Amino acid sequence: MKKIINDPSTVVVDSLHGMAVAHPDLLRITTEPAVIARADGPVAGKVGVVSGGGSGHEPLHGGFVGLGMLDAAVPGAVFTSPTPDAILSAIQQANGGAGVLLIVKNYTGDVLNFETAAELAEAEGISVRSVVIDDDVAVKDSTYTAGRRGVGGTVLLEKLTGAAAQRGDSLEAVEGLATRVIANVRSMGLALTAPTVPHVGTPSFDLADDEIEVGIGIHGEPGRERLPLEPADALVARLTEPILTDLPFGDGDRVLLFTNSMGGTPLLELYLAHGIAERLFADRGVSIVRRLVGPYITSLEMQGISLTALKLDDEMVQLWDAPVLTAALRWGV
Amino acid sequence: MKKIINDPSTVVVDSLHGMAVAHPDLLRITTEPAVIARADGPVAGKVGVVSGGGSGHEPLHGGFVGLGMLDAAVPGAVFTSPTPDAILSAIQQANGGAGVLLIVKNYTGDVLNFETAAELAEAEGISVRSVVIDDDVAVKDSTYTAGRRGVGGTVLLEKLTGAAAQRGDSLEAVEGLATRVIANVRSMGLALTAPTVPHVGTPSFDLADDEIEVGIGIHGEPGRERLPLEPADALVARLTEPILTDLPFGDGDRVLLFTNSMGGTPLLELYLAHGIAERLFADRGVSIVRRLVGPYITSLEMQGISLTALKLDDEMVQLWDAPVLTAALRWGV
Amino acid sequence: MGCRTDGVVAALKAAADTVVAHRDELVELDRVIGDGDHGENLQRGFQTFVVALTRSTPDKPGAAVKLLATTLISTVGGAAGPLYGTACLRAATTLGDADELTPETTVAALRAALGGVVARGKAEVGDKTMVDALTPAVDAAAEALGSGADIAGVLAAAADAAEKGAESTVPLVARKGRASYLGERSANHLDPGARSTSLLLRAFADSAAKHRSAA
Amino acid sequence: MGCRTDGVVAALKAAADTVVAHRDELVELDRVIGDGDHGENLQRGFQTFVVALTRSTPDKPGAAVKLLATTLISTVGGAAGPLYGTACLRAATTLGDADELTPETTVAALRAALGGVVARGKAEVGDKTMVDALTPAVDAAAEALGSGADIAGVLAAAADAAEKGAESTVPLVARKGRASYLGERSANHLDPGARSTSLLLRAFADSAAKHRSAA
Ligand SMILES: Nc1ncnc2c1ncn2[C@@H]1O[C@H](COP(=O)(O)OP(=O)(O)O)[C@@H](O)[C@H]1O
Ligand SMILES: Nc1ncnc2c1ncn2[C@@H]1O[C@H](COP(=O)(O)OP(=O)(O)O)[C@@H](O)[C@H]1O
Ligand SMILES: [Mg+2]
Ligand SMILES: [Mg+2]
Ligand SMILES: [Mg+2]
Ligand SMILES: [Mg+2]
Repeated sequence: MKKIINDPSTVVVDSLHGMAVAHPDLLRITTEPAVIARADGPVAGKVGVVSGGGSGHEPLHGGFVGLGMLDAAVPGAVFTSPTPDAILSAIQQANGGAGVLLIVKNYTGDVLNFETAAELAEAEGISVRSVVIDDDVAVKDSTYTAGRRGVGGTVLLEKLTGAAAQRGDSLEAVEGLATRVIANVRSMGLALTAPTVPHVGTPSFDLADDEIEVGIGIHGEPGRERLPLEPADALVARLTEPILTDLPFGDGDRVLLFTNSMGGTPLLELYLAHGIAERLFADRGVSIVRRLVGPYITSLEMQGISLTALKLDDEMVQLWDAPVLTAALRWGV
Repeated sequence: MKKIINDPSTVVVDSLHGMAVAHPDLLRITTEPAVIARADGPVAGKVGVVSGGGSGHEPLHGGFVGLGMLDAAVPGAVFTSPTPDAILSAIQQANGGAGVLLIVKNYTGDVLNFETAAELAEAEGISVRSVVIDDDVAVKDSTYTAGRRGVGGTVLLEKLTGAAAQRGDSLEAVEGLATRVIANVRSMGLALTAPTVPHVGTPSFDLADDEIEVGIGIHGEPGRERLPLEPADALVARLTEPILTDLPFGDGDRVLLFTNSMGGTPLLELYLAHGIAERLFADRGVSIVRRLVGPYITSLEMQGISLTALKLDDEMVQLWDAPVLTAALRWGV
Repeated sequence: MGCRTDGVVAALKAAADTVVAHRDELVELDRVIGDGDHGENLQRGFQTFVVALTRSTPDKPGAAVKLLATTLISTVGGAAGPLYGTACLRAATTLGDADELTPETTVAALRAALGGVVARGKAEVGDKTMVDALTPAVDAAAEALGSGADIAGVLAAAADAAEKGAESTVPLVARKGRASYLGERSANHLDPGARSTSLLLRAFADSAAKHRSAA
Repeated sequence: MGCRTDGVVAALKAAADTVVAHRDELVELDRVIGDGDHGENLQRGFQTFVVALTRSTPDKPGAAVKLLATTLISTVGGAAGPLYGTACLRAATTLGDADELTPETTVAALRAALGGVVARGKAEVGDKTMVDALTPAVDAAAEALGSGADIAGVLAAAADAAEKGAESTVPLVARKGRASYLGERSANHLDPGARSTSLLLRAFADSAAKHRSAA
């Protein structure tokens, strides 16, 4: 395992220390428990927006803490959901008196730990609402299974709900928006290489030089299927097809297209893939009116990409364009 | 070779196409010759700032085109300096009548091609000044050699000169600032893995699982020496020491510290390394007053980091904080 | 013949030793069909528990199990943290503040633990989870109790059944947890949580057996 | 006995074939002590030149060499683009609009080419660059001319000397170009530019020899 770390068991705390000194004006970071909060939070009278999950997906979630997005983020151990006490602390630091929305990615661990934290917060008199995002079309959905994973759509959900909270929407309104976003966003990803979890030391899965994993998540899980490496046009089509047909997206839809690097895929390839994806969406009469291209929800150093498409309404467009000032995403301020 | 591309010989053009559709409001991109220019340029009466070089270092340089930074960037083939005709076209698209500053990284190819382009532009009556940045302390300097490479300092130089041009400084003034920045910036990098150039197909150098290359450049050149992998504290010290002693940086200096990912190193490790670097600088009485942390000057998918330190004066601090609106760097607007 | 607090604490410490000893095995099982953290997470939790025991000494069996519950909930994370945490919490509640454990309360505690896991995780037998190990363990424990077994006997029966139950997860296609994302590809692999459940019960049984022979 | 435009064009096309044939070798040499693009860059330039020849037909030897010069400058990039481009530009200038090449003008053109490379790159013999191949080539060509050699003879002498010159770069520590960044580690490797220079001169020589026997 080749990593710039001192000790796998302290990698998250050590990294949080570096993040804290890198963004002194923006963030207030504690390590016991591990919470990344807005330096100027909690904002009185504003709905707080909190998310979290295992570490290793940076900049998600901590890189999205700041004006117009998250009030606090809870980083767990690498690929491990944080514990209720840490989540509770984040809720407290985000609570400006107008209630707190929890954005939970649909993983058993995240769901259970946020559930417990929400109960504890409610017991303290903080009104909490939780939404669970499950936008990964690679996973067949069913009431008998754990359901779909929360992946790229999480980034867009955090931006839009954060903007709604920032402009003063009520907890119910922000929750309503979140539900609408979740209903209209779909994602899928593929991997060229596997990530190596520090405390494991070996790649999460083994791929030959000419193989890829299609339908991967963000925790080094293998994908739904293993296929031979193909030219970019074919690879991107393997992601756009399932996304387009799932919602479905079609003629006249206005869409935000998010082309994401899983961490190790360079911008040169990412822009190339984005260009292909826009063409494939246009072929279906879908008009891309907003874009996001970059490494925003990653899986350590894994090489690969994911595509996320959100069917926009006017309010979502407004909220997307609204000011945001975080370590990883900023505009309008 | 595992890459999301269609054809090594068209990778740059294909990627430029994707970048163009991703940033329609920000950029105007041509491919014959390949130039990335400000959508709203040239800005009449403003000094134009132009840079360029081989592709594969994204977001450098195209990601820095926009308000407050570059007016145009010239992407060559992967790791290959662009040709004079493309550079000339960029100069023309950046010329608002107040002259154009060329920022050239110190590589024989870049120097020679920009030299020729400058002559051609002057012949057209455009006043052009060129500065050559050579901030890599890994290379021993000497008048008999090609000298030091231009690396991380280039990003800071483009931001500061771009801000100076944006506020209306004259060509002489912007050139003077550039010279001051170049005199006060130093960098060094190390690699955990080698990049693979698309048209080569095999890694630029071969490293064992427990080896690293220290003193690498951004073109997959091997470094000055090959060493065993060490804990992060030791790795970062291998970069800070040569930087601190070279300028030298010392007690009371106010410094901008830029911790850069070479492409494949995830943010989790990058923040961890940044935290260590700040501590090591503080140990020498150097106070870090500005920071930049992220993948801003990369070498395709190479895993590794580079550190860049710039000794700041008040004007540089002002120019660093000035508004910038580009694909890769934005604040204040 | 019952089991006082010291015996219960000894059993929980034995469980901690087992988790540490099998940390890598559990990580590897989870790497293949999950995200490779099960062994790491449980080790973090049980090691913290052992440290907690040096700070506070539970005076009742229920208190000892409750201390484990709260420690697991606040340190393990992931799916296993809340699941094992809730299991222990429910078990502790059934034990109340009784001074000693009996074969009856042991079975009741195991049943409550299973109830807690199902309440939180909504998994059924056959979903390829720890439930596939814990469910047969509870049934076997009850049966052993019916035929007059003591605590060690009850736990031995539970451990034997849990091991078979864990093995039974190998051919299954996961319907719950991370492995479910693999669909068909999750088959032919042992579920890490089912494996850790059988390891824990075996540690309890062995400790109780030692305790008995010692008594 | 001179060489008219068709002969010169034939020689330049032969050079293009050589570059394509040795593209991978030059890439590999450059991968080890540079950035692995020398063969790719030269191939791009010479292939574009061959295409350019289908569009415009130079009427003089100098015009043919000038077309190659401008094509290399505008398509090769890197260090080799400007260096070979300037070399050809200077050579073309010395050839002026003469209708045919002579042994004398051939040597003058080679000397001008070397002058161009040195003027742009400031490299001296021993810096581990194409200059280490081109310098002895020019001297050998002049010597051959002195002893009455024809164009083919002059170029053969240049090619032989260039090959020895290229070989001489192997032990050298680079002082110019990308390889200089490696310091001591640049030793024991053949310089790609010196290699391409010797390949080009060999192609010219062989083409001229064919031309002679044909004449
Ligand atoms: N819904 C559920 N019900 C019961 N057990 C579950 C459920 N989901 C997961 N598990 C158990 O948890 C184990 C994984 O635990 P762990 O790896 O620590 O958490 P995570 O999956 O969040 O990384 C699985 O092997 C399975 O036995
Ligand atoms: N200053 C110089 N003078 C003469 N030749 C040089 C000089 N710098 C580099 N070269 C030649 O150029 C070759 C490299 O060309 P190429 O790989 O195409 O350009 P780059 O180094 O920009 O990638 C070297 O092998 C060397 O022979
Ligand atoms: Mg986990
Ligand atoms: Mg090059
Ligand atoms: Mg796991
Ligand atoms: Mg080269």
